Amino acid sequence: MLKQIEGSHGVAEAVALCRPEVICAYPITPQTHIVEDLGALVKSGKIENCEYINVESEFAALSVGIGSSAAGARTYTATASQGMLFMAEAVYNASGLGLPIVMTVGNRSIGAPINIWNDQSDSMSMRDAGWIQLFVEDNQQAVDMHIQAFKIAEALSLPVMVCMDGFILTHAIEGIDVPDQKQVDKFLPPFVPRQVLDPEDPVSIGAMVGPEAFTEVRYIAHKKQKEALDLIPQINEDFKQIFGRDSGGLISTTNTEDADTVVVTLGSVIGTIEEAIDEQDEKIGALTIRSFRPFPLEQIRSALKDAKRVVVFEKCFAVGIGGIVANNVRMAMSGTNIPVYEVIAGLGGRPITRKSLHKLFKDAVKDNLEDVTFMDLNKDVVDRELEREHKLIQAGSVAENILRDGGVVNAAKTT
Amino acid sequence: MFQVRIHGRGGQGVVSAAEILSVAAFIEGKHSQAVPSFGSERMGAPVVAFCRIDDKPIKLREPILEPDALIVQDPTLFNAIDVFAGLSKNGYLLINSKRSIGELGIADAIHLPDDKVRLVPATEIALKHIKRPLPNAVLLGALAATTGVIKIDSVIEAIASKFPGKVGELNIQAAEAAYKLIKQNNQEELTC
Amino acid sequence: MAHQQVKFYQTGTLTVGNRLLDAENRTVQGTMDRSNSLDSGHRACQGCGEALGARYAIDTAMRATDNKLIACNATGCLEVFTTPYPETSWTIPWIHSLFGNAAAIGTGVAAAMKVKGREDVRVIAQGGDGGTTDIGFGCLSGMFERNDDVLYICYDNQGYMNTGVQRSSATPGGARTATTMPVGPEPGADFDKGKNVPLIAMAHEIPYVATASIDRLHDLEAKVKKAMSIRGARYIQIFVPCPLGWGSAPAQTVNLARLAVESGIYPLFEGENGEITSTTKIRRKVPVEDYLKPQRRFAHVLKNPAQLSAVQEIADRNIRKFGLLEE
Amino acid sequence: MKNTKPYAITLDVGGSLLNKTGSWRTERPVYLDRLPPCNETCPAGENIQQWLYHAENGEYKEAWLEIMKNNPFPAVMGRVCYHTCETACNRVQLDEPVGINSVERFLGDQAIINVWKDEPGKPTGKKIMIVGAGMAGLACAYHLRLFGHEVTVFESSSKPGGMVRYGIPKYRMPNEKLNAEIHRIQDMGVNIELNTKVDDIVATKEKYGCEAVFLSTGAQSAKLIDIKSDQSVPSLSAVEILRGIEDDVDTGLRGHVVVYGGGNTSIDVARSAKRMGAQSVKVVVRGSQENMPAHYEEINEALEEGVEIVPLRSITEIKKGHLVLEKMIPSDGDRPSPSGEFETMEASVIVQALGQNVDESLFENLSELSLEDGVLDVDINMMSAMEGVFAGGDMTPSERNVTVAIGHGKKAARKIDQWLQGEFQKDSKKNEIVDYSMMNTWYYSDAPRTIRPTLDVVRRQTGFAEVVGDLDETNAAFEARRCMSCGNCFECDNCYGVCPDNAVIKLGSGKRFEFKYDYCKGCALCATECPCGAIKMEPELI
Repeated sequence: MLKQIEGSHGVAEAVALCRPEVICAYPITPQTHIVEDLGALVKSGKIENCEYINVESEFAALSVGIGSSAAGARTYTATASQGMLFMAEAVYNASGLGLPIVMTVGNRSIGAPINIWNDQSDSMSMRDAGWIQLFVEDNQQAVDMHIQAFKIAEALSLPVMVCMDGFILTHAIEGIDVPDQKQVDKFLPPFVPRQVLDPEDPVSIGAMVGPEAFTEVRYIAHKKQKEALDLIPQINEDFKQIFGRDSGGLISTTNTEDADTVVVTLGSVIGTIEEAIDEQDEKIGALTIRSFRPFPLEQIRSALKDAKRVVVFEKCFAVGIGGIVANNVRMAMSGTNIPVYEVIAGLGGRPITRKSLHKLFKDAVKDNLEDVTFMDLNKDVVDRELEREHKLIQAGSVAENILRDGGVVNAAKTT
Repeated sequence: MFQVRIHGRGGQGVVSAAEILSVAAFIEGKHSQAVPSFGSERMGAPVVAFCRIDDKPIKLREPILEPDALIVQDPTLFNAIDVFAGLSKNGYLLINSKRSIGELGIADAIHLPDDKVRLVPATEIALKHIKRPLPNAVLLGALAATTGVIKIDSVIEAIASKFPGKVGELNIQAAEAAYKLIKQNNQEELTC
Repeated sequence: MAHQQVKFYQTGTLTVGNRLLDAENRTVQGTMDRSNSLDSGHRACQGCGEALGARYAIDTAMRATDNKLIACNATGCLEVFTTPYPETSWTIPWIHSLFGNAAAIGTGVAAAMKVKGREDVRVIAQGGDGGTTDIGFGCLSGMFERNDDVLYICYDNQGYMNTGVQRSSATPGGARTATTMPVGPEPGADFDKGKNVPLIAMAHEIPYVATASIDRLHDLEAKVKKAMSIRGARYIQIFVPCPLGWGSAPAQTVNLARLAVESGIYPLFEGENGEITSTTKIRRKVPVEDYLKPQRRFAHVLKNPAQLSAVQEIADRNIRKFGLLEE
Repeated sequence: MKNTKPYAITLDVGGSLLNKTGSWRTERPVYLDRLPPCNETCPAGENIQQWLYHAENGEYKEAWLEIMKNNPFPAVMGRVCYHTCETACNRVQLDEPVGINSVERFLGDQAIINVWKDEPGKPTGKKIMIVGAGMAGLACAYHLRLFGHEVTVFESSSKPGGMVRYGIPKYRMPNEKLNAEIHRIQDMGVNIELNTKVDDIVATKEKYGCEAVFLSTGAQSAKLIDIKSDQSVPSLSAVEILRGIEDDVDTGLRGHVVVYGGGNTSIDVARSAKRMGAQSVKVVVRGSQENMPAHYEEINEALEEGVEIVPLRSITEIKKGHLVLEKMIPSDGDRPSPSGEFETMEASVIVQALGQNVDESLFENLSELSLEDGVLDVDINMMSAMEGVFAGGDMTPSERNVTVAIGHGKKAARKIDQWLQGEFQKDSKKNEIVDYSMMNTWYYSDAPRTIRPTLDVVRRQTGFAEVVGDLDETNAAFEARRCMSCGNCFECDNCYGVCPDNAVIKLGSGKRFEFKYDYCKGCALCATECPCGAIKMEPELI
């Protein structure tokens, strides 16, 4: 049924359709609306047979989820940003134990400086934690991907993160076709755990594994993620059969076949990028990575093989080296001579505008980009601040200096 | 695509206004997208919300930089921020005020045809009907009357879905009152 | 405590078994068909108090729940010595996740049992004092305040033993640990620091809180049994001497627990809904020196009159506060 | 369910049993039975710990049968034994000794009330004669019957029982109890020939076709000293007096009675005199009151009853209805010395209670046998210098009391049985005695407050049943339960419980425990926490 609703609400409805048995809720912007809505759905009885638990931290949220999943319950939680870091230990643990928890990440930056706005640093901080990471482009996909996520998680006995841009998607109100319960039930059978805490058949879960078997455990985890590269498209096909939409899979492409320049990105920014591409005449295509973990090396390489250049456009970066997604894409492109440019944009919620994109495209098609480009970087401020740092031993907080430079701090102090 | 930017303060229902507007468009079978300007808004702080309306799916995710219509729920904002930024030369401007453009001291900032600028005593209307100073629904009624981008019936239906019951009814009354007032003013302008 | 009136006072209800007690008043540990939840072959040190305390508690809970029990373990000695791949010494369904989240894991398992309609299956979360009073405290407090149907058992050996004997918030004043060495003018752990988690647990007004000691098995079993008869969040802290960390002879483990109780150093009590409802009386009061002497971690305290009297004051205060002596 | 569990992280139960932690051990615990001090000290060789174990549980007949293995006179011993076991009892160091004697009396009385019986052994066809139906003789007869031998006891008196009947007043030893226990022995087929004095052992033995002889005639001749006397005060012997009391003849104990001597017999006479209405009763002893050989409990009772002790006095003369006493000076040595100071004491009758001698007439015809230092010497097998002739009781060198006599009777019976089979067996080596320090006595709890006072009274006055009354069934069990079972496993389950490695197997009621050495790490918690000291640690052989 088509509804004009907030993305968070759509996700809550999708999760509800998956008949979750345990939901752990802890507020953190910008995912909070999801668990708020789920709380209302459980309390009103619209989700039956479900334990909704207001926990005391993200660490507890995922920990409770680990417990409930290990005890055989279909388990859901959501987090973002600092919350993701606070639960980091449990994130690794959930995947290590092979527990099919589904978690929404309302993507947001990580402080300090504290910043509540969107980028994808939080999901990226956990990219190597052994979870399957699926990024969605819009709220319809967000809804659909959650339904697929449970199926993928339970098929592989691995946890799945559904990553959606904070605010941009979580708070956007737009038309979403919310599936009906019958369809979802047909697609998603009840959870049959691979291992379960059961007095009838006792097991010890979470043994200490020494050097003699640890490598093997890790290798098996890697192989399982590789298997997911076959399974994720397969489940997306199943989904298409029932729901008539392509919402998942490993990647999606726009005009990559005859493009000279292909922009590779993750998440909702693809919408603005496509608009910008449509508004100009160069042969530019786009590729969106939907499954970041496992990383579809083959599929990306194959989609980009005819491009003259690749521009990886990402809302995160690894301080001290550069783009995170770009690094992965480069691995996919290794052995080819196709240059891969990195563009870092949208950090801490900075708007990504068509105007800036047009400038970027112009530079890109002329191969006039640096290896790492920070879009819309206020170069003057940075230069001044760096210069000051060089001069002073103690320059104070970088963040404060930049704000002072922009007049914000002074303005605040004078008013 | 028609883009509306709504300015106000936290607690004035700015985000709800964008949502109601998007729902109204949805009711008419259009594609629409409402997004709050994202922040940790507190009561009283300046707030912005956006709404896009189109006949085709909306992919654009950037903030509304060049609005086709600008709703200012609180004229005191003129002192705080540049609310008129990017307003298209043919754009609409709705301001919640009993005063005139001149009295508000913003005449220099506005380069719009007169028929695209409407000053609406929205708070007064809201107090009359809703008994609370919530100008958002009132201004949506005025927007329907001023721009025609959305039908008043759709706005009413959207308000009813957002606020079922008494609150919705009162807001609907207020929106209708504003709609009528603007229509009446338009008539007067045409006749004079 | 609903002990049977001592009928067989050759050993009364103090030894593990007692052939003259009614069947229902005998200990689980004395029965031939106890579950041995923590079975032979584990890698705990010789004379490990925690291994003993864990079997005491879990076997009791197993009996009380007709073997329908799931245990969630914090990281720590108990976890490491029981489940090194490929061997587990647990005979019950058991999960280890992390150091600081045992209580939350318990919450999750209990929630799963509830939705599965298996509320007959009961949940225990357990950890050492580090995993409970320090790193696991947030999750523990959360479990308490939500009144989740979990019994949390803290095996209190007063320090981080798994990592090589460092100070925890349960380490007593004066004690030598690797991070509170007996050097300088105030050797060992500082006095007037640390926290009393049983009392903090009671401040949550959860239905049941108790302290127990491995030297008083009947008391310990009665408390675990009582805890299992109640729904909601429950907390039992069991005193488990650690030969390695305390520098005591393995054979002294139970005796040290006894001396801690008899000196008043470790008060045994029960609290229900925020109120203390019973205390276990001292049988044969001893000065704290008797308790300190067999432990190398307190060797310097015995030579330091100020510290020694500080320890005695703590014991005396406990005796007054909890009414540990028979009237 | 097919095995879908993740590799290495999730484990099926039972795996740790593959890890044999027994290899960590440098010392191993071993179960053993140590000898409790009560058993060790009991002259009758009773297994006190064992019969208390049965009594604890109310298994009184089993307890009684356990006593009967060593002593056929629990009702007698429960009254007249001076219970060295209680002095030795380890519980002294915890609170007060277990009232073993009172429990024994209770069990003995229960046996009489319920007419419990002991069956004789399979007949061997061998005959043994016993001379003297005192405790030693009757005990020997009883044990020989258990072996299946035929026994005839010859007794010169008209009633059996020896000094217990004739030397101990009724208030301490009621006849019906003694008679009952003797009848029980007779019922087992022991033939007692009363009023039959044996003059010729060899002839009697041949006449009756006996293969062995046990002599137990006791020491019944009063030791009398000559005191210069004007005959104004009659002088009697304690043996005569006590026998007279038993036979209900007038003993003439009236007026101011003075008993001379500090032993148990002296006190018996003094207390009897008090009961018979004497105006005053004084016990004159040469030594100090503290060094009196009489049992302290008896002295105390006597003092309570109004008997006066006059220590450090020697009677030198009887003159004009008075005694002349010389004051004695105490010395570090055995004997006090005369002071040369004199005083007088009024007396209606003087009773000499200065000890008894063995009647020598029995050996007149036997050149092999003679008394040395007034007693008949026997070897470690209780056999005299004459092959096949054994002896025991007061007539042989040892402490003279009833319990010793019963012990002699038992031992002699065993030795006679062995001798009849052709060879003496060595006595089995005694186990190590369990010391208090080997035990963990914290576990022994106090008696409930409600029961403690009753027990205390009974315990303190034990041996005087007819003065204060018996334990009843409840208290007897309670008193028995105070036994700490020193050195002997009583299945308290402590070892089974306190093992952190589950390395103790409980074998079930009565079967005790075993160690699983595959897993025992040798921490010694079991040995430390064993209340009774029945586990010891032994170094592993390297």
